[in-house]
Amino acid sequence: MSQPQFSENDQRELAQFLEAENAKARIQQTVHSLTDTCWDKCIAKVNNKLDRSEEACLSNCVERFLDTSLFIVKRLEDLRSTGM
Amino acid sequence: MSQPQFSENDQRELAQFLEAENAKARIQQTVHSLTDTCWDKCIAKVNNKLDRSEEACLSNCVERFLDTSLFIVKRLEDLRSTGM
Amino acid sequence: MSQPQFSENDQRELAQFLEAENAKARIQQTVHSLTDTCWDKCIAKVNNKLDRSEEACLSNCVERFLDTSLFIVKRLEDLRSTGM
Amino acid sequence: QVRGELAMANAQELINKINEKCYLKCVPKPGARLESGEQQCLSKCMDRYMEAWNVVSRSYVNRIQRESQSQMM
Amino acid sequence: QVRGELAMANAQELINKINEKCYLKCVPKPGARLESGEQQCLSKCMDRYMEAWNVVSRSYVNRIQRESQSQMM
Amino acid sequence: QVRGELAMANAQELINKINEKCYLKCVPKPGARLESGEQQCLSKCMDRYMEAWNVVSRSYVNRIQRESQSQMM
Repeated sequence: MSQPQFSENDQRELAQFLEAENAKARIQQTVHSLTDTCWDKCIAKVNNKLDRSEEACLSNCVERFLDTSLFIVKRLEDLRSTGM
Repeated sequence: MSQPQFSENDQRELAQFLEAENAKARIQQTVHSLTDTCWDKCIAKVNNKLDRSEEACLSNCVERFLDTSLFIVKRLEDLRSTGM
Repeated sequence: MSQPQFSENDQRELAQFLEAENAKARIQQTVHSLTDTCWDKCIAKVNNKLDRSEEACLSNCVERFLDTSLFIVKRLEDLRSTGM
Repeated sequence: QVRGELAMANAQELINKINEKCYLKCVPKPGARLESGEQQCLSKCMDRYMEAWNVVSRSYVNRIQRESQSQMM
Repeated sequence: QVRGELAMANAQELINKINEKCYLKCVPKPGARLESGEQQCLSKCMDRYMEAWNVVSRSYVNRIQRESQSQMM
Repeated sequence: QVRGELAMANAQELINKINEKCYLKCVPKPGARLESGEQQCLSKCMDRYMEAWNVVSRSYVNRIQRESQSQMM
């Protein structure tokens, strides 16, 4: 069995394509996990449509979860830099 | 170090054996996950024996969970084919 | 491309180092999982400090969880050896 | 082909999550068959879950874009 | 040897699940030692969990067989 | 370098757990911004979680050492 030959250019394009697909997969995985968390927080019972307050709750839930994440990371850095 | 030599026949049998073991592992993993879900749904307190209603609940829980799975897949396909 | 050459001694030290790091990673993973379980069991609301009873609960929670694990393994072995 | 596998994995994960969340909500006491009321609940729950997935996805992608823009300024 | 590893992985997963579920049910307030009442509860819970595992396993394998038969017809 | 990756993975896992547990406790109804009361709660919750992590870690390592000593006797 012989390996197919790729030019350097092909290889770079392939690497970029795979990197982009990887990024997409990571984003989708985060969306699945956020939907899981925010569904439990925002959807008490299943109606015929998402109402306005449920939709606002979902969107706020995502934003506040990411704020929380940034808040934690920033505070960890502050604690470390003040030598605790 | 030299690789051991296998005949084509040996290789086919090995592949079948590994495939069968893989299938067994997947089934066991599903059984673990279904037991987890259905334990929470059907067993409120721990008695000296599984009573009839708990056993029926466990078995129905498995069947209905799998029905739900088929229901979802079928409905997704319907939605796709009607172009939504 | 040529592989770097390691003496047998280097290889043994490297293997020991990796094994120790592996063990550390497993311990940290167990600590994460125990903290998850025992946080839910012992911390009802977030105060300005862990109080004595919360701290005792956390430490007992770890010990009893590990006792439970040993209890289960021992009982499984007993059941197997009496041929059930 | 990579793209196809990614879409498959994504659909499979969505199906698993809907199965888990909607079975919990719509079939509290599993009986001898999936009742029609349970099926209606599953249909609604499934639609809501996919809507929720879209809202979450939109919010998350917006946020990523905002953050990456503010970093470039 | 593959078979042995599979059996080991299966037993390990069962032990983990029993540990998680039965600790939650039987040791609500962990004290200085595992009390005899808690140990009795753990024994019962463990037996029930293994029975439940068997019921689920039987139902699942039956279902797979029924489905594969109906597909062949 | 292996050591660095291990420390990173450990910090990342700790951040994920704090995020999950403290968001649940401190932001029951997510609003248009992270309120200052919610931020105070997050700070406290984060400190408590790290203290809890340390208590658990100490207890677990103690236990492992006791067990390995009793096995050698």
